[in-house]
Amino acid sequence: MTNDNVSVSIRNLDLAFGSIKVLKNLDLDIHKGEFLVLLGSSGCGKSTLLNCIAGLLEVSGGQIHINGKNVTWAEPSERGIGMVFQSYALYPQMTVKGNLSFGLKNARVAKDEIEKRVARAAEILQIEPLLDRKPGALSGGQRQRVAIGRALVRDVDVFLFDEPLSNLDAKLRTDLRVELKQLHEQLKNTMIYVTHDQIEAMTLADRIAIMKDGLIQQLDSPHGIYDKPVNKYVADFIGSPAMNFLEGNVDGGVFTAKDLKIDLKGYEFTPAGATGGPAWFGIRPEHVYIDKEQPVMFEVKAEIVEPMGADTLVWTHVCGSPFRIRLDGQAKTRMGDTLTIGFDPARASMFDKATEERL
Amino acid sequence: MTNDNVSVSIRNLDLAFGSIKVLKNLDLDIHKGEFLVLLGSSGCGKSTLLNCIAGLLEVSGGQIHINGKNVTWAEPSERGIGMVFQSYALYPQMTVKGNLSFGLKNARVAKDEIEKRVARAAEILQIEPLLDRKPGALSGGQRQRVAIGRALVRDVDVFLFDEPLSNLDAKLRTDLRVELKQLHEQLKNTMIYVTHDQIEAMTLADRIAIMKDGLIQQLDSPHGIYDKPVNKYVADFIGSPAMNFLEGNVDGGVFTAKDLKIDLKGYEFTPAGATGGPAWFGIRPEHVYIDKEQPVMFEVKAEIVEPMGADTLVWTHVCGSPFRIRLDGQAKTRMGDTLTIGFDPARASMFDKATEERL
Amino acid sequence: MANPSTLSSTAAAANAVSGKLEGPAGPKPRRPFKPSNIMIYGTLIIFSMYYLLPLYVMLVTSLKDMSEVRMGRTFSPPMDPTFKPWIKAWAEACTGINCDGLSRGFWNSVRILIPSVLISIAVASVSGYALSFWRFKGSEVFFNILIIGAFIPYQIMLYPIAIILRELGLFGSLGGLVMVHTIFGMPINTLLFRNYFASVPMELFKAARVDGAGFWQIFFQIMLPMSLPIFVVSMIIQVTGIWNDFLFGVVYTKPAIYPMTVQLNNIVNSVQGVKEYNVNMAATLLTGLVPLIIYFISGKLFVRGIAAGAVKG
Amino acid sequence: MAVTDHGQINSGRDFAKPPIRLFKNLSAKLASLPMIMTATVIFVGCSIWTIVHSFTNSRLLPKLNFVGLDQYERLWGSNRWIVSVENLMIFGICSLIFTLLISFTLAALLDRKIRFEDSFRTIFLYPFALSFIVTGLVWQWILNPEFGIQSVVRGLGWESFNFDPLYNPDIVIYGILIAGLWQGTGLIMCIMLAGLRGIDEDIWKAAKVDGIGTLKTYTHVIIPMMKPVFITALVLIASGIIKVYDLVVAQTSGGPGIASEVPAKYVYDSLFLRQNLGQGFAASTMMLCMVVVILIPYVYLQYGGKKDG
Amino acid sequence: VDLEVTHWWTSGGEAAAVAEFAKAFNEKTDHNWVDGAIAGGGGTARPIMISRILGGDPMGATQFNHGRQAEELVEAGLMLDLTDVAEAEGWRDIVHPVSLLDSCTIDDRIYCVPVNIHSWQWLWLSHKAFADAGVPVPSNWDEYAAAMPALEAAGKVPLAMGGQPWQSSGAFGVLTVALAGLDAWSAVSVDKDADVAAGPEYAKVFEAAAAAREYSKNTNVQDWNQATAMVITGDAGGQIMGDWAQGEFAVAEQVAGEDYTCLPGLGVNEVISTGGDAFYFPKQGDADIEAAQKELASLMLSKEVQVAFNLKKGSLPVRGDVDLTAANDCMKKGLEILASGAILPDGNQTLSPDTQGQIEDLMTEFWSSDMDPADAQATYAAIIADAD
Ligand SMILES: Nc1ncnc2c1ncn2[C@@H]1O[C@H](COP(=O)(O)OP(=O)(O)OP(=O)(O)O)[C@@H](O)[C@H]1O
Ligand SMILES: Nc1ncnc2c1ncn2[C@@H]1O[C@H](COP(=O)(O)OP(=O)(O)OP(=O)(O)O)[C@@H](O)[C@H]1O
Ligand SMILES: [Mg+2]
Ligand SMILES: [Mg+2]
Repeated sequence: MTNDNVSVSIRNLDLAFGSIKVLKNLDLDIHKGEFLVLLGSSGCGKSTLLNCIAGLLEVSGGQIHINGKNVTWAEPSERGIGMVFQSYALYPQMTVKGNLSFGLKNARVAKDEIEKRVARAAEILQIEPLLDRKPGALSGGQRQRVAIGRALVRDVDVFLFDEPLSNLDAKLRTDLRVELKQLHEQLKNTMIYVTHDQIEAMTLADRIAIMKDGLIQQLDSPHGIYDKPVNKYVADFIGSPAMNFLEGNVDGGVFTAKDLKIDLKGYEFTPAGATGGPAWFGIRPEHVYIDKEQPVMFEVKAEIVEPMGADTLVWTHVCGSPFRIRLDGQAKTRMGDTLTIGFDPARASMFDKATEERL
Repeated sequence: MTNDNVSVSIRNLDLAFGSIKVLKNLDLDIHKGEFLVLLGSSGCGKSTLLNCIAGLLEVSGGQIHINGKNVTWAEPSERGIGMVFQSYALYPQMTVKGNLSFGLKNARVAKDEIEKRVARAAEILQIEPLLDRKPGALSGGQRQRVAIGRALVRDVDVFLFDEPLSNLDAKLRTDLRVELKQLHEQLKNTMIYVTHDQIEAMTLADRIAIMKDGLIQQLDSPHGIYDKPVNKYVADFIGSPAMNFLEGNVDGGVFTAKDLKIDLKGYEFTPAGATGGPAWFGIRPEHVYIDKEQPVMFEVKAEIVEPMGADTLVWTHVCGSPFRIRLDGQAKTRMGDTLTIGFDPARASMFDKATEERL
Repeated sequence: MANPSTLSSTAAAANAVSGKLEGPAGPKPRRPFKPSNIMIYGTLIIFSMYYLLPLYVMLVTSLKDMSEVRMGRTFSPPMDPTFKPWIKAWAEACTGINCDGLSRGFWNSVRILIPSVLISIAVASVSGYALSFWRFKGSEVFFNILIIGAFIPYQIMLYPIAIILRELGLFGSLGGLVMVHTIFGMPINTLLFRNYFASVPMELFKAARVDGAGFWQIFFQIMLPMSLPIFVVSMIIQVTGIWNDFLFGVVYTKPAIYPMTVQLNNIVNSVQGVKEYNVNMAATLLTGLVPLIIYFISGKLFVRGIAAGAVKG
Repeated sequence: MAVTDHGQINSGRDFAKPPIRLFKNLSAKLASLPMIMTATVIFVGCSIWTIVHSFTNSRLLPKLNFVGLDQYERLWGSNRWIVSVENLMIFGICSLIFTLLISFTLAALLDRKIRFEDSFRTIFLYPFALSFIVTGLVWQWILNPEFGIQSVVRGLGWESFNFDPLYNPDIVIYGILIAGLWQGTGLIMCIMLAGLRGIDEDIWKAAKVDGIGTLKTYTHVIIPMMKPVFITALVLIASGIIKVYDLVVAQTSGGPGIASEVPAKYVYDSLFLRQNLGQGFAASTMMLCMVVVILIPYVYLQYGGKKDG
Repeated sequence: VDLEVTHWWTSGGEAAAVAEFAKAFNEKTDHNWVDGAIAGGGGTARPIMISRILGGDPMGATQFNHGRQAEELVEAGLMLDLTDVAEAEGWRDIVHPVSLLDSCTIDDRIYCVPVNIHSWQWLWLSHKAFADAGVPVPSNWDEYAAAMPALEAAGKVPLAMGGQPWQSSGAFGVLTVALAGLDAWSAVSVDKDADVAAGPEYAKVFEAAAAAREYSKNTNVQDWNQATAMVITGDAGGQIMGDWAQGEFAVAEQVAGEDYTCLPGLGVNEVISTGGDAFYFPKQGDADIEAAQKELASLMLSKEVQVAFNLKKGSLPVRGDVDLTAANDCMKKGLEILASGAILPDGNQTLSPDTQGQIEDLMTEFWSSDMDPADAQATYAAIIADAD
């Protein structure tokens, strides 16, 4: 087997705090130069996994390899990783320069080499004018950059990010997201990025690993996860506003929910998926249209209309379940209007009622 | 002037902390039953204004009227307001029921009346099963609801919300937003809502007041603010991703920026707006298309492509300024592609270079 | 009703929305002698008197001569202020056959104080740091024992510690005394430091680990520079405790290094004829001077440090 | 690519084996050594030593002549010990209540955005800088009926005024309390103040909007919220109470008679004056029991396994 | 050699007396006296001394009340054996009464140097107070007890009584010897006969003490010498206190017989108890120091030093062969009684510190409360029954 292309590889990783098992027999391979995002709701073990990779937590079982070396018991600084934290964790009493060079000094890198690397990182991150300030005198975005710089100077192969943007306001977040993406283009390092913000995950990732309760639910490209979620959890988790679900039965390519019948023509069942029995039918709000001819069409009443600038969100109920429809920002729908909505079952997702696996 | 329709009216309000003037001669009238959102970046004085209305801060000058009564010197509890805080400020050692009834007990409301009101609030907010729990045993969303309930039981005309959702995660935020909207539909109280999240503002507000440095920049409906921002600050502030700006000159209905000429046919100049001189040209990313015939069209190179599920964001540069284009989620654009983009100047916004006022 | 002239903006009147300002406007008129203010300041002043009275008594008594003291007017200011009692307390008061007052003990106290404070704080801060960031099996157990230890009356420990010091060969030396102060200062100070470091974000520690810093590097380069307030609290507590200590100073050392409090005890307890209250008071004030000065200098930091170290937990 | 391959990768060099546990974080363990030694050798070791010797008839020097529970029988048969324990209880309960009451009141007043806060705080705190010997001496002087408050008030014309707590066996313990409170409340006040400062501003606002009066907000909302602060304060006060010795010695030496004796003094006197180590150790073992009884709930509350690593 | 000497003699007369030792030691030998005075009495000083000895860093010499206090230290082998000096100088012949030396002797070896004789059995009366009250100065306890109401009526404190426990129990001891008689006293104190302690002789003593405590209520001082000061100034009629009070009268330049009167044995039983102070020399394991220690030991017993020291201290010398013409009336009275052999052993010699402590507890409680005399007597008897 060839490991040349694998940067970080995790085998049978177990981690427990006392009797609470947080990570359970987890396997994950991350390619060289890949931008992998760990996405999941709060408390699912994302940070824990990242800390294991960084060596900040002692694993209970399994192995971690970085660049082909087994580093399961190595010190964090020996693993060839850099890490950026949610709160940045800048050393408050050191200048930016001090922050950047601290790790290098610890590693006894030569003075001029340190100078060089700090200068380069500062240039890449455009923080040259800030080098002599202390973190207290920086804005959130600038702190963020310094934190990245601290990883950058260490010239490592793997960057770990633990929700680095979640403390920033929406605008700054958007900007820094783009910068991060550009940085990745430029550096081509392996990056492992933890977030619970799906927009971040979708925009940044080459691949996304969706975690729940210490298990990886799906590991796929953003498009793959968005279009073909492997189970109801993932489908529900990804997408904002969330996917609409209808409860019913599938039988012979037809989904029945109360008085609604949907012909599933065009829907690709998974090879393993059963084609009969109780099921969930899911369709994303943005795949529901009011102005186009569609394979499935019916009428609903607009209960709430939320204009969001670029889009308008309409809330209604279908077969007793809440149902969201995302319309263009210019749509002049008003509360109480009756709408004829339609969608294409080919873009829907079907899940088994019991296992919640994709059908 | 008839005040019958005015619920809260603020006259010449001044507020200073020592020598720092936070609110400057501010006027604002809020209609009965209106949902008014105060939107602005951090530190612009939103909470300060809200606290003035609530009577939690003593004004330095001006008046505040609630329901036609001058309450400038009234105690908070006498003003007929209810308030919901960002941190909820629930009394941690009292049960939910205790939290709801504490204020009433204190006002010596009769026992059975208290019971009735609490029951009603609990029903409206669907927190009946939680009444005997303490706040520590509630989730963020539930706490939020209890905090609203505390305002609700007081049977007041005006509700004040200070960023009530900003401590919650994205999903919960969306849900509670909808609930709040529904609550407003149901109660028809006047609501004043502070946020710095524009999505919240857009979806919830009847009118939005955009604040900057203690001054109201624009007070208008969400559509009005989104489509016709009165100045560049508002235009930039509202919309995510933000509006694209091009720097240039306007002259005789034509905008010129470097080698790009845009015929402003269809653009409605404001009556006061000059029609010549240096100016900004602003167009929203979602008003730029690649697949439709448009009045203005030219070619750009896709520099970064961010798939966000429902949409795809493409970053490029036009005339040296960064330029964002929002495409459909299905768009298969890749980095480096050359795109022909187009937009309608009628949907653009023009601002004077010097005053940044709308032209 | 007349509009208060405080309304500063005249441009406002021109504003279309505003109309005329009637009724209350601007800040509420202030009544400087609100009942609640009188209550607050009144209570504070009464308590201040309770707290200041002893200081006042000490001060005026120490400035009277013995004949005036004997007149018994404790609270009246000295008719004829004299510094004699201070001089006597500092340089002349006798203990046994030595008549050089407190001065002899002062430098001893300083010599005891400095190493004891430094070492006990150093040990406690390192322990608190280790407890917060480098836990190992049992570290909390030891810590809990330590906290319980804070309650044990010192007197119980006198004999066993004397034996331990003898075995270590430290009895009677400055080193032994420093060790005793370190031991007895450890519970409360370790608690303070532990709680303080617990409020330092774990991420900072993790970042330093990733940066390759070890135990001591993180301590000296990251944690130390950011713990000034808690060092101040710890220092104040230790300075107070060690400076005022009498028992250890006298039991575990010898006359050559007896601290000032021993002299104070001797002056106060050697009754020669009548008690020389004025000299006693002067001696008392002189002895308390060092901790008092430190208090007055660092009052604000103290509250901040307490907030950081004692309240959380 | 080996995405699903579970084969072992064995190219790792050094880090494949877990290191020996004992040597992990060796510096941390070494640095904790003083603490470990203090905890085990001094506190545990000496306590066990004390307890063991409390079952002997050691006199001046510790000897291992076991006499069973004799020392305890004599201890509880001794009037002085009973009085000491009673005094400790009175002093302890009063001191606890008054310290909390006064220090919280002062902290609350200082927290009401007043002027001269710094000066007031310093005034309340400075007695903490003084030793018990000093405290005892000054208060002995102030409470002395012939020179102190009593004579002053009588001098003002109120001839029947009686205030001689240190010379009246019935109330002497309160005389000591006055001095103890004077010295100790400042620190607790600081802790309370810090706790009050840590309370979310919004809680106050919420209470104001609810129309709850200041006093009621304190009693019903703020105080219940300050539980951890009160626990810290409680422990500090309790440890001070149990150890109260210097103050009694400095003020009354246990007198008049045995009216102001306290257990710590009983221990000290037994050990050093009476030269009856066994008796002293028995008394200190009883004190240790009291400590443990007080502390168990605290340790449980405060350190019952918290904080993530 | 620097020889550190610890003691708790810090009051005026005491300090002057110690200075005599120091002067003699510094002048007559090549050694140097390093003073280690610790104020606050034996209770403060003793633990310091003991723990230093235990801690392996002993002083060169240290004061103890001779008697049983240092017994165990000697048994533990921590004290220097002085037998060779004692034999060379014939201490057994010069020390008078010889019982003092017996207290220093354990297993026929001598471990301490007695330096003075202190006797508790004195009543000090203020002439001024009696003059003010218009009654003659009494000549024995009964007359004094009868005069107490008059003193009180004159605004005096009839009997001054300091608040420290040892004062209460000491005064009680004096009353016992005087009122219960010598036989009853020695049955209880020496033979530890609890029946006698519970018997009628002792009941009389408790009654008398109960009466006396009523007249001492308003003393309001702690220290013995403050109580003495009240006698000196005439604020109090009298005080039961040991001969060390003599020093205070001397410092105040009062003249016996003119300003004050002293009544040994309360004027009832003219006896003297022979307690006192002794010096012990902890083992140092250094020949030079041991030599110095022995020099100091012999110096302390030398004639001139005994005279100089005891004149200042107000106590009686431990040798009968010294010339004390400089002594005042009271001291001479004491010497006479001593010479006549009417002596008792001191409580320190007969009772262990533990038992004494228990008695102190009882007495201090008794003197300061309204404790019933019968109850107090019962408790007293129980303590005696338990004594070892
Ligand atoms: N030191 C610890 N002791 C016990 N349990 C812990 C500890 N640290 C984390 N956990 C538990 O492990 C689980 C995973 O925690 P983790 O921090 O990895 O979550 P996360 O996915 O990063 O969440 P978030 O998005 O909130 O950061 C949580 O349930 C948490 O309660
Ligand atoms: N007590 C105070 N003393 C002095 N300045 C204050 C005080 N409270 C607020 N300010 C200042 O007033 C300005 C407005 O504060 P305010 O809290 O109203 O902002 P905001 O719009 O609510 O911001 P955010 O979105 O962060 O809550 C800020 O610049 C702030 O620094
Ligand atoms: Mg996390
Ligand atoms: Mg705010």
